[in-house]
Amino acid sequence: MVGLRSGTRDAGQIDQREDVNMGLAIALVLVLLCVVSVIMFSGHYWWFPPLISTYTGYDKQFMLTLIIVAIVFILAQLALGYFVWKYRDRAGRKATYVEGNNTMEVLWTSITFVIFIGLGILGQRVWAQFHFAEPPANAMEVEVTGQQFQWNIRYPGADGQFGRTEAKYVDESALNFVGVDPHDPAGKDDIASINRMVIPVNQPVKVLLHSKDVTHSFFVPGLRIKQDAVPGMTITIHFTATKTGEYEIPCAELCGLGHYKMRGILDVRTPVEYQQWLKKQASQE
Amino acid sequence: MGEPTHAVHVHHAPKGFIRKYIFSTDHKVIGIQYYFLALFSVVLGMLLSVLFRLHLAWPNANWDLLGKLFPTGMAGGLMTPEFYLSLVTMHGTLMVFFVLTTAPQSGFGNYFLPIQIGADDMAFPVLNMLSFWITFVALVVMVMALFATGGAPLSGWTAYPPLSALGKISGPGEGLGQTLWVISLAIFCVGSLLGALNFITTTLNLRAKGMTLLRMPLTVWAWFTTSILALLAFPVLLAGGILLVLDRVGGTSFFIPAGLVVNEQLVNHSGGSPLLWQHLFWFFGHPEVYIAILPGMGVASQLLSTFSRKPVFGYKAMFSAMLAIGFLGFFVWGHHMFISGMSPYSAVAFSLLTLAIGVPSAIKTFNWLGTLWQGKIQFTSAMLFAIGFVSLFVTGGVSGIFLGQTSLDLYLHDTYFVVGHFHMIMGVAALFGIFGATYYWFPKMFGRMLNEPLGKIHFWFTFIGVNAIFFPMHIMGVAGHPRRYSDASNFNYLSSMHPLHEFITVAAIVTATAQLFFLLNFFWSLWKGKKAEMNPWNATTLEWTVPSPPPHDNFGGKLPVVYHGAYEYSVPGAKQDFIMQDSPEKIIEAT
Amino acid sequence: MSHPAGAEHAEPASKLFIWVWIWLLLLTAVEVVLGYEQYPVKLMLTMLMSLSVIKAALIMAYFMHLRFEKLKLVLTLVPALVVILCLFSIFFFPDSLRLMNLGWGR
Amino acid sequence: MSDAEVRVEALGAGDWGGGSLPYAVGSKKFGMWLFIISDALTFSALLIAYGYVRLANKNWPEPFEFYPSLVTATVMTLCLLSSSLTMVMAVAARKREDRPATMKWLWATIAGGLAFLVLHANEWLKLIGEGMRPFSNPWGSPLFGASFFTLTGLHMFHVVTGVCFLGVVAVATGRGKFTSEDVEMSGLYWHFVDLVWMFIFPLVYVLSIHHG
Repeated sequence: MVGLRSGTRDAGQIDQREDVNMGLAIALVLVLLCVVSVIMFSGHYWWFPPLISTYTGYDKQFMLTLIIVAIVFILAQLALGYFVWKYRDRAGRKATYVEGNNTMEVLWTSITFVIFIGLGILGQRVWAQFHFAEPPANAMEVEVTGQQFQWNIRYPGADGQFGRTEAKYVDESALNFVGVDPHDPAGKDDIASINRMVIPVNQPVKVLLHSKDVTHSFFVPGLRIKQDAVPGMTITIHFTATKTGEYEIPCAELCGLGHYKMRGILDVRTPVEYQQWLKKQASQE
Repeated sequence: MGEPTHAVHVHHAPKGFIRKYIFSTDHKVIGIQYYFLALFSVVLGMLLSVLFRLHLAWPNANWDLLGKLFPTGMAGGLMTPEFYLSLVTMHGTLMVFFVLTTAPQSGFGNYFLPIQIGADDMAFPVLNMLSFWITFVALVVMVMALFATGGAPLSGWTAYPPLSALGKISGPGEGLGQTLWVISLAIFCVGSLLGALNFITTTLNLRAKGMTLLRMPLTVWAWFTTSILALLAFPVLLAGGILLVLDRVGGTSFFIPAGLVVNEQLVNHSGGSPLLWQHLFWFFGHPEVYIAILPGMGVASQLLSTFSRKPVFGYKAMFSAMLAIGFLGFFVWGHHMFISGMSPYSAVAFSLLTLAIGVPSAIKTFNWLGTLWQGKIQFTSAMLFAIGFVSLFVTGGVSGIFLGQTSLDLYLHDTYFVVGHFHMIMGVAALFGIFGATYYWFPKMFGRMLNEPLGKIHFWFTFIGVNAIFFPMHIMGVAGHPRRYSDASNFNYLSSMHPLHEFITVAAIVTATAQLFFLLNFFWSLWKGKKAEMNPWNATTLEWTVPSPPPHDNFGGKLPVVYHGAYEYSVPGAKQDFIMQDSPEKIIEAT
Repeated sequence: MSHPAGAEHAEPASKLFIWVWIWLLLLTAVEVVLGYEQYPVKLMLTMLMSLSVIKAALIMAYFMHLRFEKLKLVLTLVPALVVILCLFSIFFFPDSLRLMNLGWGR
Repeated sequence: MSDAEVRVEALGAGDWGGGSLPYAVGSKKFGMWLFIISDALTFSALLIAYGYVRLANKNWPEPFEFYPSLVTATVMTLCLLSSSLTMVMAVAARKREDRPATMKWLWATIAGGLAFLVLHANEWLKLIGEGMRPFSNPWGSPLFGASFFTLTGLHMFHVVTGVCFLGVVAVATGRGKFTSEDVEMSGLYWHFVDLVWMFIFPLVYVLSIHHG
């Protein structure tokens, strides 16, 4: 019975030369994979847009993770390539009967645990800065409302108070996109802007984020922040832009067919320019 | 169900074509049925992806032929954004549910789990047949969604409400198509959980004598763990699906909050929460990722051991890691929701748990390397795919270290970095598991060998191809390219990435074309391949002790008795370099 | 598969089941009384859920026979359910409250 | 051969060694338990969803009066609990190979299930008559009606399935078919339906009683 089952093919039947080449080919391709990865990630041919916010910890955490991950990645791929090449089937080669090694298991389990969890804990710093820290007291408030497929920006105006909003007051033909209550005096001086969010540089900004139809996501790559705008909720985020200029605000959560063209502009200006813009807007209202 | 007692299984091979090949209760036929269902879905899913890749690389090119094929979606040869999103949605759904969930688990699992544990069939053969046909109905409904009037659904495979719940007013594709999509998923859930309970019962109750848990092949451990995940995860998606269907057709508002104005229409819903769906969906969705990849891990372990002629390095660590991944897999769903508006405190917990789940994954990688170490590696096509699996698993795994961190996810979430990550790991790594399993088990399933040179050509094209497709996506993610954009030309900062889009598309077309080598090999070998012996790979597990293909009751009426672990290769002092699991040969204890 | 030796247990008497039934009815009666009296919601919820868990445990242990099965069957089935329920409670409800606090236009 | 048997005992002794039922429970019963676990999760998810939306909505109504709503629900609970008791009796009778008694108890169980269904359907009609719909109700958050109909509807679906299942078992038992494990399996399902109600009753009914 046993004899019947054993196959007729043994190691000698495999073309030896082919095996040398195959092991070598895999090893070379894996080396190539590592080289290309290193070049792509260190050459910065395509990379983060320049940082324009006070969340500087993001880039540090990313680089730290990148270096650790790169080491793990390269070691693992090279080890794979090396083993495949070194231990290929050759004449006279015998596999060693090894069932495992408990010391090794404990060692690599604890090392990976420490590295992964360590990174995870370090990574919470930026998160805490973004989510747990209160916005500074001098932060200016801006309301951002996502809609298919535009960003509605609203400033509280001179009185510093947003007018009440309600869905039934939404009237797009009258440019009342967010439904400001016409009877609320606080809303009279509100300044609305579509797809252009003008803010002064180095000024903490508190954004009240929500959506009037489906879920959108407020993403400013240069600021290193992203937050979903969820219908039915007002989520508060805060940031400080440190460089003037115009930066794009893509929508990062699938919101329908126009998702790809839902484009806002974060327009960071000097305080003087910002005040001028504000005045101009107020006079137009 | 006629007999007064079911105490003794008596297997008569069914007569007649329909009972034998269509409504068969034989687990082997059902396994093959699942495999072909997955094969159909993967070809369809791949074609859809090639279509949308074409659009991404050359958004303004005129594809007249395609315009004739899809008169609405590509009117005049130009792809509309809604058609693009429909393609993305259907590609994701088909691949995740009807390929990655069905092929490795329901397909190979059905065929080989009973044989590998020495059983003559599943515990519930009729239920098994039912599971397949329920899944089949789900696929039919899903394909109907693709061709539904008003367009195929376009809210992504995650179908976040309110977009997916509001109905027609939220845009094209959100009418009948989306409803069919949800119904198909609910049906799929039922089929999957029935299949899962069958697998679990079979593994626990029907093992042959001597097949202790610690002698089960790692493939069996993988299918078993996957089944537990499926049993506990699919019911939650089912609940979510029921609520979403009700929101769409029953007018309820589980996922729709008050005061929405969509396309200038005031929505008459109130009180619901979009986050509730995300919780329910991802509570299922994260275990689902492991449902896709765990069988691949099992197959990789099996192949690496067989073709290194060495026992699996750290067998106990291997199945413990699998169980740990399965267990922890239920604790990490929130990492899909870091920026969703979920409580940021929950996010911290989810983040640390997510990084913890990286540990058993790393253990598995180290043990695979340990299996190769000092082996005698034979480069069969199956082995090449297993080696490719390990490489892709590493590549896809390490990017998870970025995404698992709350802070780094702040930027990387919903960019191409995520797309690259999950395609590497649960997409192509799992697919490599399926390919490896196909090259390995094809002789057993169909009695003929696959052509090796063709298999190797297939491997090289596919391995280099998928790296070329998905590696650049990580770079695009770092550069901030959001996913699900049908056209990036509206944004200045994205325009520099266009060459990458073109490169990826070319790579995708080449890789997709190379799959013809596989299909050709598969169907040619089915009829013309070299006849397979009982044990062509000199492997040890029980499926290699029976003829290729196995008879109707697997073991010819007499169940095997098992004496050895699953991976006794190159045992010092043994007659051959492998000892079959049911061989009474004694092992001289190697110390 | 034939039943291995030792799988047949001594059948508990019908009297035991009737007692369990009576207990279940009594616990239901307590719930009804709670419904009549109306205490603060949190207290109500705690008491009602405790009663329900006891009732569920009685049904599972006696009617569903789990008390008379091997312990490891219980250990296989129940913890999974309990763990998942805990997970739901820990991670779902904070967002529910968040929704209430961050609600738009309130 | 006997030598091999001895070695198997030595190598794979115990419940997990293969060739045995590790839980001393047949496959059908074990499979039903697994089904119950997964079905319990579906209900859990729905109940948690109910709790979630209820917590998030300040205008959640509590429209039920102690009489008749809670009293009706209590009678329904009584029906289900009693049918569980008769089901236990049926299983016990089948184990004693007493087929006539098994059938008697099974029909009693079915009667209990039908009584529950009739009362429940009556209550649904009454609520619909009062203007409650899945999408709106006269009292407050529309999700009250939505979650009420979803939860009780799915439960009712389970009861209907259970009644049909038990009907099949009863008829088959009468014809001398089905093993004692089949009866026990149907019993597990029936008790589970009862068990789910033990959570729906307090969460949906008792907590929705109008404050005086």
